[in-house]
Amino acid sequence: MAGPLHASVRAQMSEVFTLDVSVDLPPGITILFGASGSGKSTLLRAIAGLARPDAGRIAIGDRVLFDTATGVDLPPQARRVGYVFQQLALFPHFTVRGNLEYGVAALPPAERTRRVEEVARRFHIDRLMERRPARLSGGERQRVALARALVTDPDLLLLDEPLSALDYATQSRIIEDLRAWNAAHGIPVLYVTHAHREVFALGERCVVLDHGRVLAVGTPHEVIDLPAHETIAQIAGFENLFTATVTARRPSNGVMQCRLGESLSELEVPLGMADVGGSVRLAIRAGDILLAVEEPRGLSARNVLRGTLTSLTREGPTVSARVDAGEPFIVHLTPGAVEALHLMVPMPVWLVLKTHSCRVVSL
Amino acid sequence: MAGPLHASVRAQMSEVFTLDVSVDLPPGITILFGASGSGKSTLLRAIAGLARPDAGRIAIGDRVLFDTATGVDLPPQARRVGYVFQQLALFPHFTVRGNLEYGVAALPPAERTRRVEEVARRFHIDRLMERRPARLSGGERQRVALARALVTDPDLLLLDEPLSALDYATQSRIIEDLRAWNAAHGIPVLYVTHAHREVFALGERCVVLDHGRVLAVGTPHEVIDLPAHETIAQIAGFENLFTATVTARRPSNGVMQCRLGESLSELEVPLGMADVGGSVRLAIRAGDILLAVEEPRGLSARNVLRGTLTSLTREGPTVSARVDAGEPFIVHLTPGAVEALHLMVPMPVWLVLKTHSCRVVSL
Amino acid sequence: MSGIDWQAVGLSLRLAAIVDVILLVVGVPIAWWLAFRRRPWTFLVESVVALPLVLPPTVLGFYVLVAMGPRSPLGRVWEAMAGGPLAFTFEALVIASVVYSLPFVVQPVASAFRQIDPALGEASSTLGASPWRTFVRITLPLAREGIMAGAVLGFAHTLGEFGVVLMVGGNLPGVTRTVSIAIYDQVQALQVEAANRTALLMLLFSLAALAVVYGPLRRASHVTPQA
Amino acid sequence: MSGIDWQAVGLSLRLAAIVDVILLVVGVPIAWWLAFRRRPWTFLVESVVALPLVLPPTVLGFYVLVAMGPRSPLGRVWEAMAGGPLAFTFEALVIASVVYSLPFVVQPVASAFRQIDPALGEASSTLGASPWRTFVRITLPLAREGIMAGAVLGFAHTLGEFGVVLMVGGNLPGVTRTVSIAIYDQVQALQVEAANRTALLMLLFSLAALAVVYGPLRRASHVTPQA
Amino acid sequence: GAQIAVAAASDLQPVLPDIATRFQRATGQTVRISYGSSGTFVSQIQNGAPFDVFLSADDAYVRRLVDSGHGDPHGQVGYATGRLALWSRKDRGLALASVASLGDGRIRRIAIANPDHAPYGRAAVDALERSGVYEQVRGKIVRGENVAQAAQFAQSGSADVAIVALSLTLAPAMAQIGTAVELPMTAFAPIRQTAVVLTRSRNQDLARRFVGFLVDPDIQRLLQSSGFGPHP
Ligand SMILES: Nc1ncnc2c1ncn2[C@@H]1O[C@H](COP(=O)(O)OP(=O)(O)OP(=O)(O)O)[C@@H](O)[C@H]1O
Ligand SMILES: Nc1ncnc2c1ncn2[C@@H]1O[C@H](COP(=O)(O)OP(=O)(O)OP(=O)(O)O)[C@@H](O)[C@H]1O
Ligand SMILES: [Mg+2]
Ligand SMILES: [Mg+2]
Repeated sequence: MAGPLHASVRAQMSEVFTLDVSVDLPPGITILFGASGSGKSTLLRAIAGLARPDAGRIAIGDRVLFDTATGVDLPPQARRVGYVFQQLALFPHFTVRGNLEYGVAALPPAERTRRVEEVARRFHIDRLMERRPARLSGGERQRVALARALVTDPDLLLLDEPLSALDYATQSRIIEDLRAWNAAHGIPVLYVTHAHREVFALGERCVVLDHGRVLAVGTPHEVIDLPAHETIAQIAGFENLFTATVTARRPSNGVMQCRLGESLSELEVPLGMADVGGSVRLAIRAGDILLAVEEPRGLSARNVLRGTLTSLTREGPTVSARVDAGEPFIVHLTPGAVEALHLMVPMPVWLVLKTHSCRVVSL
Repeated sequence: MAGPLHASVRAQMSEVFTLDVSVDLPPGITILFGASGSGKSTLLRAIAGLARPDAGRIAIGDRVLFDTATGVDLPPQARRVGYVFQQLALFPHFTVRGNLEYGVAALPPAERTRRVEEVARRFHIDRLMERRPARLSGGERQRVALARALVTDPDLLLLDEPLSALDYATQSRIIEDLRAWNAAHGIPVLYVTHAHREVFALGERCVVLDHGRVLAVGTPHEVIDLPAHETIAQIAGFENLFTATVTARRPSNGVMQCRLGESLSELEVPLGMADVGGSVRLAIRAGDILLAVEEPRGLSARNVLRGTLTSLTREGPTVSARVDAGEPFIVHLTPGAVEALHLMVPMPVWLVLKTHSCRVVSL
Repeated sequence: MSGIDWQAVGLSLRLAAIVDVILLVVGVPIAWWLAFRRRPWTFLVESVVALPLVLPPTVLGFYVLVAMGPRSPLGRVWEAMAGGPLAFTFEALVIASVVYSLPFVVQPVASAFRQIDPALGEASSTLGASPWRTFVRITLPLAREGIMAGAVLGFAHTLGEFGVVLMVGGNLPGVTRTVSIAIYDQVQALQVEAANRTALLMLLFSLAALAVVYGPLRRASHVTPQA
Repeated sequence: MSGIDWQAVGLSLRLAAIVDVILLVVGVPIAWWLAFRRRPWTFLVESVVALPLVLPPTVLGFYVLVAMGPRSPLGRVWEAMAGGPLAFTFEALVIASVVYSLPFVVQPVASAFRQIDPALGEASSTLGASPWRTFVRITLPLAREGIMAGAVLGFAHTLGEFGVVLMVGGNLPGVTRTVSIAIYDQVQALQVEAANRTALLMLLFSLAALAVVYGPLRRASHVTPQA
Repeated sequence: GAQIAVAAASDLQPVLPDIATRFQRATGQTVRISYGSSGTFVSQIQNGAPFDVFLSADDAYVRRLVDSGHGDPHGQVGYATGRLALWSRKDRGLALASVASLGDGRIRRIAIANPDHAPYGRAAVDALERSGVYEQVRGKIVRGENVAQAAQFAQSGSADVAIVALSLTLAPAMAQIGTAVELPMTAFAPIRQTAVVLTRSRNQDLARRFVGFLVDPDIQRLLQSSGFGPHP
């Protein structure tokens, strides 16, 4: 049953925002990623049948849900789509149990009770079954909304930031559960999140939206680690973004040489489309840069930049170092490294970057 | 003006949940941390005057907001407390502008407009000023709620997961803004979050709740890196938790020796309260463990365990390795390290742990 | 208590109960349509529903009487089917009272429907519920306050109604003579004492009925503030 | 149009407008109290407000008349202050109509108040708003649908009211003779044509009034579903 | 100039405006008329209604007012007597001769005014009793609030026959579509339509003149041509 999701929709939401998206999702979890206001929830609403696109086609396998060409437009209740709303939309007049049972009312009572109790146990809301939503905490509500959607056994699952209000440990448990659920059910899941952790822990595939359009599709690594567009770099948290000028191309080695901004620093980076003399944007993760207190020798790494350490800030398990190497760099270190290297501000340091840690972003 | 917050409250919410908390917060951002349902929102409601505690005292500086001893109970509107609700509670019948202006209606019109436009620009909602909340995205709503509370210039700020629906880049910008705002205003801010990132980026102080009680108070590092109680270790994401038996104590060196579980592996850890033969729990972050493919020699680190690499999973920018060293260990590596060390499953590896990377958790 | 027309009391309570049920059955769907299926001309329907309010009851009664009379299509159809004229029967009272009290149910219920968060209906439909099930399980219970208000207004108004009932019913003891007509007659005949007694009885009945609806037994509202 | 008592039409519209304003001014606070300040005995207040509904209008009118008459305390105080009797004045009509139509405003408004998410009032108070400001700027606008329903019911009901008005007002041309009494008189005099014309006029007036309230110009509700 | 307020029984609606006009022409004073049921007026007058004259449908109500001190015992005038008629729609095809013919099986509904408080209703019951058919037709009777409503019951076709004031049946709306048969004045206790000057009137003189005007021969002729009997 079920099958992959195809959705191509165009919907004008306001004068300034139009959703214009086409995606094909095989069974499995697909992360929907994008800045606030990029159209993620709107896409989910269109797929669920809650917003009518101006044009397009939506199908699960060969079951057509919506098609302007043939005039098909199934109502939401006929689409067999599970949806966890960003604002949850729990039924305030039902208990938790009532909310969970709502979508499985057609099952025989014994089976219904079994399924409901199972999902409640799994999401640790079994103690709360007789409470009304108004008397739950934020995270408890979110778990109830998730359980309510999962218990119905849909053909497609739409999850709009379903773990945002949960603590680390609870998230971890639920992520495990969702992974297992996904393996067992094999339906397409479209999962909106801003958290990198969820992207990598859950996503087999990733769709990035920007201003209502698909910016990129691929595995989380392809899409987020290898940004094809600066927006993704920003969304995905590449701390270092520079403009550089191509000074030489060596297609045989698959690399090119660039000069960083107005500085004299040169970097070897993966070959891009730009010609010599052209401009490119480079994105580098702060965690991909090594820092040395003595000039490194005999290293395989091709890029070594000299600079000055200007600040050290501890941010949780990592220390963020700012280094002025012509351009300002951010480098992430472990507290242990800071200690071992006896880092002090200011002091001269060397930055070590592997060629493939430098991502060439199209402008 | 303003001054530190003192709050000691006792409130029975249901037969199974009682909040019983006493905290003193100096000006600056204090992170309120705790599992889902631990009482964070309830504490905020009590401080804001929206839930009446059964007993207690709440004061900002020498301004008493609530005191069962003297019968003081200021209504919420007299408390000068800014509150961003977990469920936002935007006014649906006002535009964004109307929502922002609501709390500053008493100001002269020109000043009011200036303040509102400034905060709107800062939170990137200036394009949305004439929209109703029903027509905003989830993240846009959250920014409006935050702006609405900040614009009023309160004596105390209560933020209940104010950034949970925002993408990384927007979060970063707002965190910067909040830091600047905090520096300029110098009032106590109580900030609920589940995200480690926000804890470390914002918090000068951290209060951990568990089942309605204060579990720990201190800097984020004290509280989260040096867990005094296993619950914090779990909340804070210590991936490795073991039971160990104390085999020797060397108080002069400030360390003791432990045997891990049923294995033969011994570890040197910071001195704890347990006696020889007693049990302790050890918490170790996956990111604090080094992995070597040859037996390390001449290292300052005291703990080297031999084991077998059993799995490698990429989770975003880090690779999670599982190593069986008598007990199952989780180790976080960079992808670069995986490549450089030519890691393969299975292969023999050595784990390197600094003494002070092992945290002794009280049972 | 002497002077009380117990037959009329029973008749009134029966009439009000039956009418109230019909009012809900008829009025709630109209309210739903008004709230959720707005067209530019919907206000016309809204206005037509409200019209009975604007006419003096006796005059409305006169029009209803003519509409039920043997020369009207309705009257003829009824006579052919029921074997007797419609006017001056209990059924005629029921019909006239429903027409007269309809706006008191439609208005509060429609406004309660409009106040419901549409996301809840959407959630219901994504959980596979038909529009009917959504209506019965989500929309109706969430509009409970408005429906209760409408039911109370409809019931009380039918109990107190008199102009329409008199005109259409003809004051037949045991058939169409309701308490309100009985009290009216007593006041007209200047039997104030008897009228007082009957009125007091009605008040007590109504207090009892309202106590059940609004009483201390009332369940807590689901939107009760926390703590 | 001949046969139409324009004086009565004007009087009715004036009466209905004044009464509706007073109904809102009096009824909305009562509704607020009923919705947000529940005590175990609140249902008693609720019931007392609803009681005028249960009595036949003429009988209610009779009681109001006695309460206003020269032998009652109210009547005496009024006479001492105003220099003339209260009954049979326009003011008497206003008072009687307010009493009679109050439940039609209180019930829908109270139920609308109860449907409001309490978090919004809480948010308002943490933003420094006094209970009064919260009421005016948050509670009232969010109960708009219920208040509109109450205002429409109150206005229309006062226009159509007749039993109370006749009893308390005495059908004095230009003072207390409203359209509904005029229509009633025409029907009594068997001048059905004239009654029809006057009734039609009332319907048109009411349609116009309702068109303004419910019409196509109506602002979109703030809870309109997305897209 | 001065004016008087007259509270009048509803059955006077067809003629009273004419009488008022003539009174104005004769005296130059305006008359404002309120119609209603006599029972209502008694309650209102006892509670201070600002009327100068009360034209009652029968003398019992006037007596009540006089007894309670609201009516001037010296200002009473019987201005007419009520006449009763059987009325039915022509299209019913009933040939009605007298009250006795109401036993006819084709007659299912007989409309009368409420005998509890309407004088014409009391008279109708009296007529039925005297002719001995009351028990037979009792179950067919529907009662209107007043005679006009009883007439409407028959006019609309919902009742087959109405026993109402003759004056009503002369109104065009009824005369055109139905036939009226007057009952002999001896068939029921007389309905003494009585006027009274009210003691709280500030215009006693004018009120007295108005009451006197009602027995003016011209007015009496007018009343009789409108279906009322001569005052006793
Ligand atoms: N009902 C509406 N009418 C008009 N514009 C809307 C409506 N709902 C959302 N928008 C706009 O459409 C755009 C996309 O909104 P959407 O809710 O899909 O964003 P999103 O990607 O889910 O963002 P977030 O992560 O903040 O929830 C935003 O610019 C928003 O302001
Ligand atoms: N109105 C209420 N009545 C009874 N119990 C409540 C009520 N609101 C919350 N609770 C319970 O009180 C406990 C604390 O709730 P609270 O909302 O303070 O949690 P929290 O720490 O904010 O959690 P989260 O992170 O999930 O928002 C929970 O167990 C919750 O179920
Ligand atoms: Mg969204
Ligand atoms: Mg919370």
